[in-house]
Parts: sequence; C-alpha cells; structure tokens
Amino acid sequence: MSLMAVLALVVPAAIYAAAPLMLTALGGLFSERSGVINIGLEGLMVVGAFSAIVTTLTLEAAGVGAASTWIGLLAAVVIGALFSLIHGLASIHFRADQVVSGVAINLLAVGLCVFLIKLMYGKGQTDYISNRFYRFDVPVLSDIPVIGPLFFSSTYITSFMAIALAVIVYFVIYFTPFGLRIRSVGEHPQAADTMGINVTRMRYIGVMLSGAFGALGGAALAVTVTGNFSGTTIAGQGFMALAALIFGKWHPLGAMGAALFFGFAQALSITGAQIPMLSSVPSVFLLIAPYVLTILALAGFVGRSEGPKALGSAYLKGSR
Amino acid sequence: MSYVIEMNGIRKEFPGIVANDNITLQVKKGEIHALLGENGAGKSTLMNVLFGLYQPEKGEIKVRGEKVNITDPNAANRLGIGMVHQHFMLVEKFNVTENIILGSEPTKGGKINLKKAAKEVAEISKKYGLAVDPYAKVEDISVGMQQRAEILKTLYRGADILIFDEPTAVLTPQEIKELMGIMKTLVAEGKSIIMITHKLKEIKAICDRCTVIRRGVGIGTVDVADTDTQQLANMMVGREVNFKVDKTRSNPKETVLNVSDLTVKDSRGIEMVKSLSLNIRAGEIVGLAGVEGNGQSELIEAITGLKKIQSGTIELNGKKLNGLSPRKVTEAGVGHIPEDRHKLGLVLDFTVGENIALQTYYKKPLSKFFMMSYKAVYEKAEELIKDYDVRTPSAYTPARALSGGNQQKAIIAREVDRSPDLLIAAQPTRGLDVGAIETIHQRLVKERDKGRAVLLMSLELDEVLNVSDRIAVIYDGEIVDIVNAHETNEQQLGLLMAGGKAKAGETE
Amino acid sequence: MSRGRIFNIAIPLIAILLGMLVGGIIMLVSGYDPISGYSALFNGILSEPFYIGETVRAMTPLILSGLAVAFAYRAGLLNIGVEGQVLVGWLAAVYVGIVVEAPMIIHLPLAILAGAAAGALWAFVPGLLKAKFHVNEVIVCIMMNYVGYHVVNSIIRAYLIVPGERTDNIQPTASLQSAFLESITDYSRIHYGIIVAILACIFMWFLLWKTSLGYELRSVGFNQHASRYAGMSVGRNVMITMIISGSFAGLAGAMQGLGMYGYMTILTGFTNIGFDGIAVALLGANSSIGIFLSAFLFGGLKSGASTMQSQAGVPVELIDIVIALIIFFVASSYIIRWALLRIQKKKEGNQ
Amino acid sequence: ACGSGDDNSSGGGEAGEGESTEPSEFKVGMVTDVGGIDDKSFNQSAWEGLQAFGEEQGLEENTNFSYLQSGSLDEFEPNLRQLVRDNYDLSWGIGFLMEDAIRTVATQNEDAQLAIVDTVVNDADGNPIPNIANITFKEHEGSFLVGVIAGLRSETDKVGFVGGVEGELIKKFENGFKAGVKSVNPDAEIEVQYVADFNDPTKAQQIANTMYSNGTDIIYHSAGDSGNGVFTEAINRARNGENIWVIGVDRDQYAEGEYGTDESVTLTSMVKRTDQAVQIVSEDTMNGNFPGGEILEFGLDDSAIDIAESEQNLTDEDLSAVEDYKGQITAGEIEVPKTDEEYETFLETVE
Ligand SMILES: Nc1ncnc2c1ncn2[C@@H]1O[C@H](COP(=O)(O)OP(=O)(O)OP(=O)(O)O)[C@@H](O)[C@H]1O
Ligand SMILES: Nc1ncnc2c1ncn2[C@@H]1O[C@H](COP(=O)(O)OP(=O)(O)OP(=O)(O)O)[C@@H](O)[C@H]1O
Ligand SMILES: [Mg+2]
Ligand SMILES: [Mg+2]
Repeated sequence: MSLMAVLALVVPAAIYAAAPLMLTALGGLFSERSGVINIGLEGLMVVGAFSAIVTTLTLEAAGVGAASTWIGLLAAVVIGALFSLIHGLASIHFRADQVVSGVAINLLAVGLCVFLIKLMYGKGQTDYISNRFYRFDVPVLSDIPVIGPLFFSSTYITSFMAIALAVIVYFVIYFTPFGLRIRSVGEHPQAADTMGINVTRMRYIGVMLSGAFGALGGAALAVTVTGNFSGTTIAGQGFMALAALIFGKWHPLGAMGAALFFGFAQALSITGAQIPMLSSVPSVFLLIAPYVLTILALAGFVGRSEGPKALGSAYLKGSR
Repeated sequence: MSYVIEMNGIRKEFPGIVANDNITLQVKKGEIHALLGENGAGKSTLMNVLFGLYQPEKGEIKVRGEKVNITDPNAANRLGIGMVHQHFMLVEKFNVTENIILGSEPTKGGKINLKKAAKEVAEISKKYGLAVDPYAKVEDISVGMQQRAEILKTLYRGADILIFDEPTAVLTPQEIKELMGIMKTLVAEGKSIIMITHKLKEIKAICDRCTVIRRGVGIGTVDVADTDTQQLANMMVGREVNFKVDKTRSNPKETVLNVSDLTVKDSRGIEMVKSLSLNIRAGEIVGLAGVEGNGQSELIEAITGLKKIQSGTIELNGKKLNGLSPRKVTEAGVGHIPEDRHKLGLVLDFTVGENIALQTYYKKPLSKFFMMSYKAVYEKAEELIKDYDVRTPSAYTPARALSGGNQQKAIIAREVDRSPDLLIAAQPTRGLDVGAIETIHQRLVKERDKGRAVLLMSLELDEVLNVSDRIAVIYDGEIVDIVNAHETNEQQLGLLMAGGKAKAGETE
Repeated sequence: MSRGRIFNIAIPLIAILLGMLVGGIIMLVSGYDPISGYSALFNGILSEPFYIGETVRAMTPLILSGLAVAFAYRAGLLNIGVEGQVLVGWLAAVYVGIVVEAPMIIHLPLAILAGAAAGALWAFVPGLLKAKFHVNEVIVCIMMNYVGYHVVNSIIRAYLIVPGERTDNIQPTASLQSAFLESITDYSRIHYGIIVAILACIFMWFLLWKTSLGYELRSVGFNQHASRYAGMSVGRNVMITMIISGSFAGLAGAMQGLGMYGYMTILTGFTNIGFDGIAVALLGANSSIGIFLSAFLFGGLKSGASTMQSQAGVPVELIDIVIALIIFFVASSYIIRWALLRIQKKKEGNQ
Repeated sequence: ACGSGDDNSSGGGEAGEGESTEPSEFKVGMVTDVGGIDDKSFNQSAWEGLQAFGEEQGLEENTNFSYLQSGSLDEFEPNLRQLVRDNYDLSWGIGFLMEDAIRTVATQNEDAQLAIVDTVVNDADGNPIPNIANITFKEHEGSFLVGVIAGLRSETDKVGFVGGVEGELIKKFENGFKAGVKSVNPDAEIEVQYVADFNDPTKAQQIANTMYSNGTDIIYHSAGDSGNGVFTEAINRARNGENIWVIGVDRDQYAEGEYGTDESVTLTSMVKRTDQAVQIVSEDTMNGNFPGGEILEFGLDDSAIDIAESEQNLTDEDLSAVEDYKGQITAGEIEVPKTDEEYETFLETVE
C-alpha cells in the first residue's frame, strides 16, 4: 500500500473514531473549567447512547422516519444535561468529593440504563435503529487532491459536528463573557463571587453542559457505529475522553487534537496489521501502540498538564 | 451629621464563635476611616458583612442614610461599595483587564471587547495614578501592581465607598507611600474609605477617625488627631503595649554564614541573585532590607537548599552548603521561618503536633527505626505549645484552625527549638497584630543573645530597623550596602533600597 | 467529640438505608416486589454458610483494590490504574504458581509476592512519570490499563495457553484454595486470600500511622511544598506511594489467580475489580477499617444480587443502582450531617 | 424425539439412571454468559431452545424452566450452584468459559445433572465426568460452506475473516472458512484479523474498512458484538454502491445487514442451532436419557449447523455448490480442518 493509500484509510477513520471522544472531552472541559472534576463522563456517554437509541427506536416505530435520529440526538443532549444534575447536586450543593460522585455516576448510568432497557424491551439490549448516520463524501471538497480523500471523504456528519463544536467552544471559553466567568469560577471562585458572579450557578451550568456534550458523544457513537444500545455500547470511551481532556491541557482545541491523536493511533494500529511492512510485527505491539504512544508523548513533549486551580474543591462562601 | 455608611448593632456568628457582637461603625463622607483590632477581632468579618459576602444575624446597615439589605457583592456594587480584600481576589491566569472587567464585561457582537476595556482601565489608572499594565498576566506582576489592579476593580465599577482590608501588609515602603497618595486622591475626589490595618503609624498618617474592635466587640471610635499610637494600641489590646524592642548591643563572634559570589536564577531563567556576598556572625541579627522582588526570596531559597544555585558558595561554619538538599541544610544547622506560612511552613491538615514534628519526625526520639512515636511527638508539641504560648485548643487541633499569629508561633517554636546555628526569618510578622509581633521580636533577640546568627528578611523598614544589628540592603540581586542599624534611618534605607547608593551618600 | 464519632458511624448507615430505600422505590415503580427482592438479597448475603463464603470471596479482591486506591489517595494521587495492575498481578502470580516447583512454604509466598511485584511495576510507570516529568498520573494510569489488558492477553496466548482459553492450573503448592473453608461453607469459593487482605489492611494502617514513611506520605499528600521544605523528597514519595499502591492492586489480582480461580483466562473485558476499588476506597473514607466494611458491603451486594435475580426475578442491575446511590449518599454526607444537626438542634430546643 | 443423531449419543448415560420424570415436575435451568439471553448469539439461542422445549412440554417459565444471567466471570460458579441447590434436574452452562465452573459444581454434586455448550469438560486426568453432558458443534463445517460461497462469489478473489478473540473455538470458524474458500477458489487471498475483543464494534469497523479498502469484497465475521462494526462498515459502503458483502454468524443475520428498502449486505450466515441442541438434550434428560459423560457433536448431518434460511442474495449456483459440499462432508469425503495445522494439511490436498 502506498503511503497515501494508508493515510486515506487511517485519517478518515481517525476522525470518525475521534468524534465521540472530542464531544465528550468538550463536555468534561466545561465542567472542569468551572471547577468540578468529572470522572463521570463515561456514565454520561452511556446515558446519551441510551437516550438517543431509545428515542430513535420509539420515533421510528411511530413512523417519524429519518428525523428520528436527529431528535434522538437532541433527546440525548437534554437527558444528559438533566442526568448530570445529580453530579452537580452532589458536588456543588452537597459538597461531595467530586471523584466519588463521578464514580457513582458511572455506576448509576450503566445500572439504570440497562435496568430500564430490560423493563422496556424485556431484554438486555435494544434492536437496531433503521436510520443510522452513514458516511458520505462531501460534495466538491472530496474531489480536492490529497486533502479531499483525507478529510472530506467517507466522513460522518458527527465528525464535522464535533470539530465545529470544538471551535465554537474555543471561542466561547476564551472570547465571551460566559467563558471568562466560567474560567474564573474554576480558577478562583472567591474572586468570582466578589465580582458578583454566581459561582453556584456557573458550576451548575458547567456540569450540565458536560452532561449535554458527554451524552452527545455517547449518542454519536451509538448512531454511527453500534446502531443499538446495550450495557457494553460504551466501553471505556469516557475514560479516554477524560484522558484527551487532560492531554489537551483543558483547552478545547487541545482536547480535539488529543482525541484525534487517539483516533489516529488506534486507526493506524488496526490498519497496520494489514500493511505488509507492519504485518510482521506481533499484534500485541500494534494493540498497545495507541496507549504507549500517548504515554511517550506525555513524557516527551507534552509534560506537565495542570488543571484549573480550584478544580475539585467545593466552594464555600467566605472560605479562604 | 450624615454618614455614608452606618452599621448599627451588627452581630455575626460562626459555628462556635461570635465574630461580631453588636458592633457599630459610622463612616463620614470623604473620610478615611480606620478599623483597628487584633488578629481575629472580627474586622474582616464586619467588612464582609458590609460587602454582602456574609449576612448578619442582627443589626441594620444604612448607606447614605437609607436602610439597605446587602444580599451579595452585586448588591454592594450597586450601592457603590467596593472592597479590596485582605487576600487578593485575582485570577492569576487572567490579565489585569480581564480581572477588572470580570462580571461586567463590555462586549461587541458577543465577544468581549478587551481593547475597549483596556483603554478604559488605562484611563482610570491614569486619573488616580494607579500604574498598571492592562495586558499583563496577574501571575507575572508584583504584589503592588496586583493591589492596584484590585483598587481598579472597584473604581471600574464606580465605587465611591472603598474598603481596604490590610492593604499595606504586603507592600514595600515605597508602595505604601504610593498607596497613601492614591488614597488621598480618592478621598479628594469625594470617595470615602474604610481601611483595616494593624499599623498604627499608618493610621496616624492618613486616617481621620478610627474604630477599634476587640474580640468581636466595638470598643469605640476616636478622632485620630486627638490620640497617639500608644493610646490606640492600648485600646486595641486592652493593656499597655511596649513598642520598642528591648535589646542590648550585639556582641558578634565567629562567622556562621558566609555567602560569596552567589548567583541564582529564578524559574524563568532570569538571574535574581547576582554575585552576592554576605556574612553573618554568631550573636548578631542581620536584617535584609529591600523592595520585594529584588532577590530576597531567591537568596533564602538558595541558602536553604530549596533552589539550585548557578555559581558561588554558601558556607555554614566553614562547611559548604552548596548543592545540599533541604534536609541536609537543615541538619547542618539552619532554621527557616518561611515567608509563606501556608504554602511552605505548615501542613494545614496536619495537627499542630504533627506540624511541630515536621523537621525532626525522622529522628530520635520522634521515630526509631522508621517507627514513629506519636506519643513523643505530642509530648514535645505540648511542651513547645506551652513554652512559645501557641494558643490552640490542643496539640491535636488541625493547624488550619489556628489564627495566623498562632500558626506563626508554632512555626517559630519548631524552628527555634532545634537550636540552629543560623536562623532565617522571612517576613515573620506579616499580617500579625502588635501583640504577636512583640512576642516574635523578643524571641528573635533572645536567640541572638544565645549566640545564634539570625537573618531577618522583612519588607517592613520599622521591623528591620528595630530588630536588626546590621542591615544589608538588597537591590536587583546585589547587596548595595551594609549599615549598622543604630547608625541609620528610614530615609537612608529607603534610598538604598531604591538602588541609590551614591545618592545616599550625598544626602548624608 | 463523641457526637463526631456517632456521626461517623451514623452517616454511612443512613446513606446505605437511603440507597436501599431509593432502590426499593425503583423496584416498586417498575413492578417488582421490594420486600421479596430485598429478603432474597439478604438471604444471598448472609443467610447460609454458602452465601457467607461467597460474600467473603467477593470482598477479598475488593479490599485489596480499595486499599490500592486509598493508599494513593492519601498521598494525593488518583490511581485509576488499579484495574491494569490487578491484571498483571494476576498473571504474574499464576505464572509463578505454574512454573516454579517448590514446597508450599516457599512457593505460595513467592507467587503472592510475584503478583504484588507485577502490580508495583505497573504502577511505577505513572509514578515515575509523575515524579520525573510531572505527567498527570490519571491519564497514564488509564493508558496503562489498556496496555496491561493487551499485554496480559497476548502473554497468555503466546506462552501459557491451554484448551479453554486460559492458562494451566497453578500447582497445589501455590494455591490459596482451602478444602476446609470450602467444606464449612457448603462449597463456596472462599479461600485463604481473605487473610492476606486483612493483613494488608493492617499493613496499610500500620504504615500510615506508625511509621515515619507514613508520616511523610501523608504530609506529601496534603502539601507538597511544605514537605519539600521539610526535607522530604516529593518525587521519591510519589514513586513509593505508587509502588505500594500497585502492590496492593497486584495482590488483588494474585487473590483471583491463586485463590478464586487457580488460573487465568484470556480476558474478554476488564474485571472491574480496579474500578470498583475506587468506590470501595472512597466509601470507606480511605481508612483500613472503612475499606474492610465497604468491601463487605460491595461484595455482599454483588454476590447477593444473583440470589435476588433467581429468587425474586429482579434484574441484577438493580444492585448496581443501589450501590451507586449508596456511594452518592455517602459522598453527600455533608447534607446528611446538616440534616442530623438540624434534627438534634430541634430536639434540644424542645427540651 | 431423540435424533441427537450422533454416534456418541446411543445408550443412556451412567448418571441418567434411566428414570424419566413427569413433565410437570421436571426442572431445567441455564446459566448465561455475561451476554444474557438476548445477545443475539448462543445465549439467546440456547434460551430459545429451552423456551421451545417448555412450550412443547407445556411447562411453566420460572418454575419449570428458567435462566440465570451472569454479571461477570465470577458468577458462573455460584449461578450454576444456585440451580443445583434449587434441585434442577438439568442445569446448563452456556459457553466454553463455564468449563471450570461446571467441572467444580459437577464434582461436588455427584447427583446433579449438568450440561455444557461449546466445549468438552474432562476431569483432571482427562476422563469424562459422568454427570456432565458435553454439547459441541462442528462450526468448522458450517464455516466451510460459507467459505465455499465466498470463494465462488468473490469478484476480487480476496475475502476476509474478522474474529473476536483468538482461541480454539474461533479458530474452528477461521480454518473451516479458509478451507471452504480454497476448495473452490485456490487462488483467493484470505485476510484474517482478530479484534481482540468481542465487544468493540468501533475497532471491528476499522478492520473491515481496511479490508474492504484493500479490495476484499466479502467478510465473514465471528466476533460477537464486535461484528456489528463489520455490518456498519459494509452498509456504509453498499449505500455508496460498492459491491461488498458480509457473512453472518451463529444466527441468520440478514436483518443486521439491512439497509434501504429490502436490501441487505448479508450474503448468508453460518447458523448454529444451539436451540435445537438444548431442546433435544433437555428432552432426552426428561425422558431419563441424560447423556452424562458423553460428547454430543452436532453438525451438518442433524441440521444443527447450516447456512441461513435467508437466501435472497445467493444464486442457484451457490446453493447447489453448498448442497454438493454438504453431501461430501456428511459422507466423510471431506475432513474439514479445525486447527491451523489441520488447515495446512488440508491445503496440500487441495493443491
Ligand atoms: N469563615 C469563617 N468560619 C468560621 N469562623 C470564622 C470565619 N471567618 C472568621 N471566623 C472567625 O471570626 C473571628 C473574626 O475573624 P476575622 O477574620 O473577622 O478577624 P480579623 O479581625 O479580620 O483578623 P485578622 O486581623 O487576622 O485579619 C475569628 O475568630 C474567626 O475564628
Ligand atoms: N474556614 C475557617 N473555619 C474556621 N475558622 C477559620 C476559617 N478560616 C479562618 N478562620 C479563623 O479566622 C481567623 C483569622 O483568619 P485569617 O486567615 O484572617 O488569619 P490571619 O491572622 O489574618 O492570617 P493571614 O492573613 O496571615 O493568613 C483565625 O482565627 C482562624 O482561626
Ligand atoms: Mg482579617
Ligand atoms: Mg490577617
């Protein structure tokens, strides 16, 4: 295979594998930038995948057709935001250890969603939705030499959504009053408070946005790749998204880059098994390559990655 | 008589403590009103009530004659009340302008209009003589500039009643002077100021009236012109206070610390200490005077092994300290009362006892063969708590629960008790009340008299002048001059600290 | 003072009750009978020797993975890599159990230590990177989980595979299994690993509260700057912490390999022992005794869940929900404490 | 209603004792793998078998026949034991992963009658265990047939195999398939890749993506849930007009491949009738013919292994070739390879 052929295989695959991670990492970014650790991203993805699939199936059964999937995504966003309120309530109002609360979210999400699936369908997994998202070639753009096949061919709409959202989030976080406020709340909540910013409200917004984005990430995975929901639809992607967030130093574009890096490393390791040059490499090396590369990158050039200053601590009025 | 602020019968409780009990505070328009009291007297609490951070249990507040209910800082802002907090309320990662506009950002098409804001900030800062760089990141600027940013925050919001909570505790003499100028300008513009401070001289210098609080209770309000510092101090503490540090002439012996040609870089790679040389002998206190940021901190960190040195040597009793780890330096006989007691000096979540063991936990009798004897730890702690008068419910209380002064006393107890040949005290009285300061100064002199070498780093000229035997003035990483404390005065030191060695000579 | 102590006991109990209560409501709403559901659950935890044995069996690795998480947490590190450390510990213990020929008195400790050592090695990577390059340990731990998973599987496949997608059985001399314990518990899979787990609890308590190393680790966990000022090497402490934490995790794996199974299978997914360890540790407030009790709760609920499924027809997922709720309520103990204080005040006021 | 038409199955087993039980008193239960009774795979199929059996005999669900779902590997043994303790006449373990659990339970309860699907359980000395019936399938034979179809239908002469986790069982699928392809199309290239996970459709999708991009036009998957990803990829491509196919596994997977109106990328599926086997053996047991200690190998000859009924995408030529080879295999003229070595030997006979 020529290099171009390999890239044409790997790059689009990297982009679509990265999309759910990107979306979820952006969610984590909102929460953590506001000062609330979110280890519950995995659970939020579960809730998103669940909501999207169940909504889509229900609407399809009601004859809604292709719009079902889009409404399913919307439902995921809303339900995800609501579900994340549990984490918000625990870590903002009840002063819970945010790591603990996040772990509880993960357990609760899988338990509850599978339990509900069993109640609703009498079995542990749903049927397949009929209106999945499929890959497409972007008209015109996909014909551009080199760039076309790499970035605009066989892409999912969710990939474009994710990248566009990353850019939007970047703008929101760094250039708008809302972004300035959410960052101030995560860095120095007392200061924000004295400036008349409602710390509690900002944190709830941060957490709910993480629910919305995390759920969208899970939903994106479900409607593109798996097409149905079961307890194993989300298997570790939430943790990878968390890793992407930290790897990307809590920066929207950084998180996007990290997610793409993960996607690329994984796609390469899979495709690698079929590249003549690499196919003689024992498969375990290819399997662990994405993770080892990440570690090496961190140790080598990414280095220290420090989160928002007030990350993880409940805000008590008047504390110093 | 009309008051801009009237706080009547304010009561504020915290779990287990009444921080403010029936306090009355009346501020006239256009005055600088001092609020005086020992550590923990309840000054900050009272001001936080005024600023809307706390809700009082009892009492009423009138602003410009009207009864108001200040529910949150926003409400205070709307009433034109601004506060410069004791611990700065600045987001370090933001630049000055971002900090100032936070919460009321000007926008253009949904985007923050930083340019416009910066221009506005520049205008205000020019008007009141508050020099700041609107685009500088807070983590990169001096404490003085940070404070100016804090003041700008309130002015930007149009405050005309300003609260300053211990504004001078962190400033250099020059900066204090500047601040006083600024405050006068502000009052001249018709603004009113409430200022919390422990420094009686400052009250005398610029305040019109002074309200004194003791243990949460209002003692009274006096016209500053009609009183002197001694009276103020007595009112505050409730007894006679002795300002002058009692000490005899020093009797220095052999050289203990010998620093020569020392160069140290900071984390950004800039040389903060440049070929510096300094000697300290047994039985003397050498004061290190200088404006903050001239290499004091780096010098001390280098001596104590916390910072790598670039070149030069540091010798203690003739033995090299260069390149030794902090543990080895400590063991060689250096005691260190660090500048930042919360960051370096204490493990706030440890008990007082555990904190007292911090330098010696690994040695007999506190531990044997890697086994800790907490019995020995707490026995030792009880002893030191008694000897050094650390006010704490018990040795098992977390250090976090102690007041700043008592935290400092615990650190001093720990460092002094090891009988180090060299005792380094960096800003040992920062933010403490006169009572606590008195004790600490006496302790330093006592150590000198026992034959220890003491290095006292302080930004307070008074302190340096009163406590030291010799004063080394540091400027831009170099010692510009060393003078005898009894042969110099504030003016001379001030000039030296500004880097003017030659000029200092001229004025003599 | 005594009020504090009463609260420390009351709050987890209230949290457990609240969790069960909400779980009961969920059962009721979804058409199950909460009373028969819960009675089946409790039957499945302690009603017969067999169930007691199974509960103990289930709690054994959870104690150890809980200790692993807690130990790191004490020193300010979030070891989310316990899962991977469990896997490598399991494999190493089984490997030594199969390959080495020695009398039990040597073989068994050797196999257990091999598990601990492998876990330690795996945890050392994030420890080292944190100490030397300031790399965030959470992310390296997550990566090491996946690396461990794939490496373990491929080692088994390449060198140790026997029919049944697993390794051979370990030799009896390396086994923690106990015919005696099994016989008194009606053939449950209880094994001597529980003793190892209890010893590990004592070890952690001892290390943290009786040794100077423990003092240092706690100090570093609370305040790195002050620790450095006091002459401690922060980096060294971070590495030691991760090594010890990883050893606990490796032991958890060894318990599976030497006690419960006697071999290791090719994995088809994570065991979740490590992830559950996070919950166990935090529910147990990172203390030895707390971890023991919360591992009991977890182990009991998990082993009782299948009885609940078989006898009352309630899906096992309900137990996951209940566990999550309990964790949630414990984490939110502030609000429970607040409510208790209110109630107490009212009572005092009425008197 | 015997017809477990395999030479091994004649004569009642030693443990069966020939006692037949009244249908209303007969109790049969199964323990599922973590997949549960709706995994669209062997657990589901086995449960369908029990349900069919129950319906035929007029038995009641939950009293006469029921299942227990395992939440993790740890739960196989207690679940099986639960059935035995509840006096089930026959307890099924579904899946080779239950080998050790069933061995232990069977040895401890000599009166119990157990059966396992997909593997053969022997005691430590390699002898059959008298109270376990072993049900296996000749998946390689079915895979051979779909291999024949793939060999005939590939236009690029490149076909692919995507496996879940590499191991003895899945190797049977792989080698049977490869042998089938080579039998009709000796020049065909066969790309083989394992996902290393039965549960990672994302990864499987990328594997399929690479294979199709490299010119493969037919992929046979045996990858459990991961197989989903293969279908996803194929549908994506088929919608763009590419002429590519997937061959399903275990059940008729025509529906999984559906897209647009009435089109499916599923060329055919290799069907394994676990349900039939379960039904037959349950019935035998009820009638007092428990085949304990025996190995029942279901294959093409008793239609427990076959290609799927959905034949929309097959040509007459395909079907006749299948019939032809089916005849040769059942007649013993072709010995379908199961392992890599057998495949190597097989290749020599083809060339
Ligand atoms: N957030 C709080 N929670 C509980 N108690 C508090 C809190 N803030 C202050 N206190 C208590 O209220 C009392 C008054 O504290 P305050 O901070 O007002 O003192 P202060 O006069 O400003 O002292 P200092 O000079 O040290 O700044 C103290 O004794 C302290 O224990
Ligand atoms: N969270 C808190 N809970 C209870 N008491 C507190 C709390 N924070 C502070 N205090 C109390 O408030 C008092 C004053 O605290 P403050 O932080 O103002 O100390 P300080 O003497 O001004 O020292 P510094 O300003 O140098 O830190 C202390 O007596 C301390 O016990
Ligand atoms: Mg104060
Ligand atoms: Mg103070």
